[in-house]
Amino acid sequence: MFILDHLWIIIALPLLGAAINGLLGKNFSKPIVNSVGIGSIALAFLSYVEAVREFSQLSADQIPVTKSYFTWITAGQFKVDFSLQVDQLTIVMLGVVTFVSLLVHVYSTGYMAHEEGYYRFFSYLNLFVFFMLTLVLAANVVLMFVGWEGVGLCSYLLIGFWFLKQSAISAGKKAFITTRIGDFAFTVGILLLFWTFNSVDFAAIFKQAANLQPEAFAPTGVLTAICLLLFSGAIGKSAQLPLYVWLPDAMEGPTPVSALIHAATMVTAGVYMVARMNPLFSRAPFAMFVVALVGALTAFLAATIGLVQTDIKKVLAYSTVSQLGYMFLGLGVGAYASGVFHLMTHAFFKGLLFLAAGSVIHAMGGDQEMPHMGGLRNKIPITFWCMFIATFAIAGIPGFAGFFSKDEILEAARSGPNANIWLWLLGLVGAGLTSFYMFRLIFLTFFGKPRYDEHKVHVHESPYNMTVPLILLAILSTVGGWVAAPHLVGRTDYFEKFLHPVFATYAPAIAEGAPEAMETPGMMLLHALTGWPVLIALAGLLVAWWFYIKSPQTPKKLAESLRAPYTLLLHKYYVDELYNAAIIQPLLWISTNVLWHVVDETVIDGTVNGVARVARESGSELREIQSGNARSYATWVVIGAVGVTVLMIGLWGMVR
Amino acid sequence: MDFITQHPVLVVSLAKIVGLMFVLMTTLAYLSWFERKVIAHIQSRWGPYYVGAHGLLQPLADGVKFLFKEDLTPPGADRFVYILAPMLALTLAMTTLALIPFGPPSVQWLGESTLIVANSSIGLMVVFAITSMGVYGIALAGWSSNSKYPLLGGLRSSAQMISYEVALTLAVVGVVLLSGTLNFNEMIAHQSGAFWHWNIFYLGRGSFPQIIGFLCYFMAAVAETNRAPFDLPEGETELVGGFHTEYSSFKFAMFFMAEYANMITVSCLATILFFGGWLSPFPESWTFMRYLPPVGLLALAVYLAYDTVVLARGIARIQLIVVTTGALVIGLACLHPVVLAIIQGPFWFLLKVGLIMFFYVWTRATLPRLRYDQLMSFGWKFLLPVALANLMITALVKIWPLLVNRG
Amino acid sequence: MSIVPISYYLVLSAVLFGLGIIAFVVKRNIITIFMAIELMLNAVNLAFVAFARAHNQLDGLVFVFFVIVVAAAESAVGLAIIITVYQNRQTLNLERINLLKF
Amino acid sequence: MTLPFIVFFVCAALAVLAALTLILAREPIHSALALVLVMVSLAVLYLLLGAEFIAAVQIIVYAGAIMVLFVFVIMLLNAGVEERTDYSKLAKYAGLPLGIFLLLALAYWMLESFIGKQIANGLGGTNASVSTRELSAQLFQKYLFPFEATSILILIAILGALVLAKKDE
Repeated sequence: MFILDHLWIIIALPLLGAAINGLLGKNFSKPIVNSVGIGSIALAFLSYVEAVREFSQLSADQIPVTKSYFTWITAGQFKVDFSLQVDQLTIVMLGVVTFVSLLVHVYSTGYMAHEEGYYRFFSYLNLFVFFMLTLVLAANVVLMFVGWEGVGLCSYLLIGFWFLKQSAISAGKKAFITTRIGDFAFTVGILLLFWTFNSVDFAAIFKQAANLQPEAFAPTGVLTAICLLLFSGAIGKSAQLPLYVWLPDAMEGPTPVSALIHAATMVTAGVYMVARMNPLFSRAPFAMFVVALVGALTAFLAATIGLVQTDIKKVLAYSTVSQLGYMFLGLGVGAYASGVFHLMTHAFFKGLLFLAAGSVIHAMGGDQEMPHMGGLRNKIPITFWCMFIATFAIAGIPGFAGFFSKDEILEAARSGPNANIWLWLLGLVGAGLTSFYMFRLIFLTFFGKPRYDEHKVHVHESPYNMTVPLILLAILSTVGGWVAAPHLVGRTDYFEKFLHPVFATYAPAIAEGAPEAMETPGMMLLHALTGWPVLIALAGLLVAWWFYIKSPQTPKKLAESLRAPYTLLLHKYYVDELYNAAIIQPLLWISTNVLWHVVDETVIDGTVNGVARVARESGSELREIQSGNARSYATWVVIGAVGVTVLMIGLWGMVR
Repeated sequence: MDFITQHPVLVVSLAKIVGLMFVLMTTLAYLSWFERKVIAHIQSRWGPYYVGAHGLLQPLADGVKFLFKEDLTPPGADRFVYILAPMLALTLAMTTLALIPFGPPSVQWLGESTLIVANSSIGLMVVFAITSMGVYGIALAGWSSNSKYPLLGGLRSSAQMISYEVALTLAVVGVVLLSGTLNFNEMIAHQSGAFWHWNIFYLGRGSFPQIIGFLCYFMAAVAETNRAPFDLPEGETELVGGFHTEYSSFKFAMFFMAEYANMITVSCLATILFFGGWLSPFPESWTFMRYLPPVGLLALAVYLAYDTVVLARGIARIQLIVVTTGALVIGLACLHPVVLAIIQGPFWFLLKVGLIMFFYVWTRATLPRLRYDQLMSFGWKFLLPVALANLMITALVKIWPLLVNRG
Repeated sequence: MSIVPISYYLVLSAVLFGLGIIAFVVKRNIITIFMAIELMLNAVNLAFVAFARAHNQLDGLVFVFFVIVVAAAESAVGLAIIITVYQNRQTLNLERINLLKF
Repeated sequence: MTLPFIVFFVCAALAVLAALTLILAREPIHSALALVLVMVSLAVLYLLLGAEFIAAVQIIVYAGAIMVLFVFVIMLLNAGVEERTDYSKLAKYAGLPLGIFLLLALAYWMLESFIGKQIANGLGGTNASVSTRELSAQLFQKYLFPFEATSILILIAILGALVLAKKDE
């Protein structure tokens, strides 16, 4: 039980790496930086493996393992320990984080090889991993919030990694500020949590929540409020409507960053949080519905925007947003396990997609525009095949990871405990769109004739330290979903079984409606394989093939004929412009004309200067007393003594 | 009248004070004779010889001379202080003697012990208090005469007295530790026994011979009384006579008497602290020693008689006859048991004091004067540390039994 | 033999203290002002001894002891300072030593 | 009218007169002498109060050391007659009246104070004088730490005086 007793090791390793690289790395040669950066993460991964081994030996009642190391804050009854916990959910998240980040680190050694501030990049990455692990391992909300903010910080730093590029800087700021809006709500949620439950420890909160019947909260609706606030934090962090706008811009950062932070781990923090808080959400049906709705809408709209993007990374970004939407949809309809499952698979194939895209960009010498590509399939076969597999996975073609998870989610949306047919429809259409724009991406990039200048751009396959991670991830994207295979034949899949304690322990008792008309496994398998999701995915594939292989001029004609919606999509529904007009400008105006010129200059400065002036003038009057003549001082002393004596004798009557 | 009867102590004290004053005055007068004689003989001279036999009337002549000298005050002198200074000096010097026990407290009259004026429970402290005031006489004298040399002399002497007072006190503290009291009579009682019980010699359990203490005390005392070799304040060669340069006639005499009185005081103190005060040096068992005083006096009378018959001529012979008969009468009177009992203490006490006075004169006659910086460095860098060390050792020895018993 | 009431001593100490204050304010010579301070200390000492006597406790006397010792130290330093001041300014008049002003 | 009263009143009168002389005298030396007189008479009062040791210490340290130091400094600096400057208007007009008021107020207070009355009714009745032995016991047992602290203070004071007074080469 070494690792489980000393969970802090897992956190400490990346922090150590970050410290070493960040403080001393300037003079290190690349190999040293690599060994430090990758080494720390590799060790963290190993200790994770060890943790899994130890975890597997635990009996059910020993879970979750909670270790409190020291008291961090104490104020009245508000007491926060630095305590970490491990349960099944944590195990899953830990695996995703440590593994993907390890691969990304390896990948970065190739991708960032020629960049300035190499050591800086790696120390940032390690720092990010540290905060992400803190977020995942935290046993109370406050510590979780620390990780939450920390990953935000690291994402800001990494988006603005090329801080000489104006766009990068502003993108970083945008990400930070947009997220902050959600974080504010999240903070309020935490305070409300403490105010309600008098504790910030998950265990305590859940126990109380489980004991209190939902009716107890119903009149005040405080539980719903808490959930909505927390979910607002999730909206900011995992880029849901209406706060998704920062994610596409975040693509200004280096591609590995996009892969790790903005696809695999950080953006899924919201999902993790909601899953972690499931005992509360399960008791707030309205909040659940909101989650599901937001998820479904995001999934759909982001997909639509993705249709027309030409920047390869932008497409992936929007697809990420929509996939996150799916996850929330899953959570919202009560299929927590499915949501988390999709989180995992998505981490694999979306990470793979980004890395592959990075490899493509690498090959193209930094060009990200799909219209300039084409026909790369033979030039960079490994990248091509990996990306192809990933596309199959995300599109939900049977047999690949994405298929299982997405299918489960849609299944739950259709026939789950709190299913909603409209949400299911949205999700379904979104799935079709997904497969369409993904294959569009593939066809535009790898098929057809090269549209770039052969002489200028020398396309070349990436080095091994970039391709090996791709291959590993490709394998996972293929087989990663099979743990859920039994679901197809109506059994509970292994993944769900594994996660079951987390979501069942405090789950509210719901009268299980008798499952209608059990079918034979064979029939179910058939249904699953010929179900709506599969069909619509294939449809999307076909349409994409028709548009971009068979008759490439069709899209233009379509765009001509449907100009209005096309431009609408092209400009992402003018959301940025809307926000700019509706929020940013008024805010600027207020802060300039009211806060700055009125409040700051007149009120605050006025007060301060006034105080100073009063002090100065009174001082220039009073200094006359400082005559430098000690006899006067003596007289003052005597005056004081007389005063005291008069007080004591006359007023306080101490004589008698 | 009833007030007097209420406080008999007043009457007795008054009587004692008057007696002491009379004795003291004559003693002071004859101390000068004594000193001059001793020094003269050390320097193989005759000294005062012609005014009366052996110059015995010399002090009288000096006194007359002092009285009839012109008493002048330097211009611009602060008159009040100028007059105050010598009075202060003499008064303080003589006051200390009120604390000195000349004999055992057993000798009493009207229920008050006779041979001591004021038997204070903290006699030693009082003596030091008064002597410490003695500085003013000299300092003020030097300041008030509004003249360069006296001022320097005054400054020097006050500095010197302050510095040496420290060593003096520290040297004495050892004895205080041993006897565990500040009262003179108790101190003396603590040394009772033969002479090896005196503090200077006694080496017993929890006791440390104060020989070092005595030496420190003696040197400090010499300096304290501004005597040679520490007589910087009146160093004629550089200061034209020091703080009393501007003084003439009887004020000058007062300063001299004050000096002698101080000498007597410190000698008495030394006797009490180190030499067992009025105790006889012999064990109690030697009762025949009680007859030593009369025998000594009679021997003196015999010598004087021989002197009268053989040597003296004219006035001196008459004078000698008076003295001889006086000695004879006193000696015979001492044979009376009552007087014999009374005389024991004072006899030994005065004998010891006289011896120490002789030491005083001896040092003056033999040792050269120090330089001022030598004086200071000697006082601060040698005398003080030695006295401190002596104190430490004494304290350690005293508490040694306790430490040992504690284990 | 009757006892002098303690209040007499207290009154005397009060009077002496007041005189000390007056001297402190009225005199110009630094040394004299210093003496005024000593006078006040003495007055306080008298009160201490009187109280100690009143309550038959020795603490008052011990305090007087400490006061005297501290006064010794204080006067040593103070006079040294006065000497330095005199060497620098050639005056003992407190009113002529007024460099430290606005 | 018994002896203690006589002694008390004589000494009190002496002390007050001497204090007045301290104020009125223009020669610093005279002030110093007056202060010495005050101290001596106070010492006698201590004796009257039965504090023999304190009386002795008062004379030895105060009259014998501190005041000698004062006189010494006065002689050294040859401080002349005090010049009656009045730069400080405040002290000139307010100083004396306030001082007198304070004096009277304090005296009245002491006279009327509860404690004063209580003791006047013969609370501190005993006439025995405090034995030096008890005092030293108090000093070296109950007040040992303050005693040591004071000794260190004195050491520091000596050093300070040396540093201040020595001619800086």
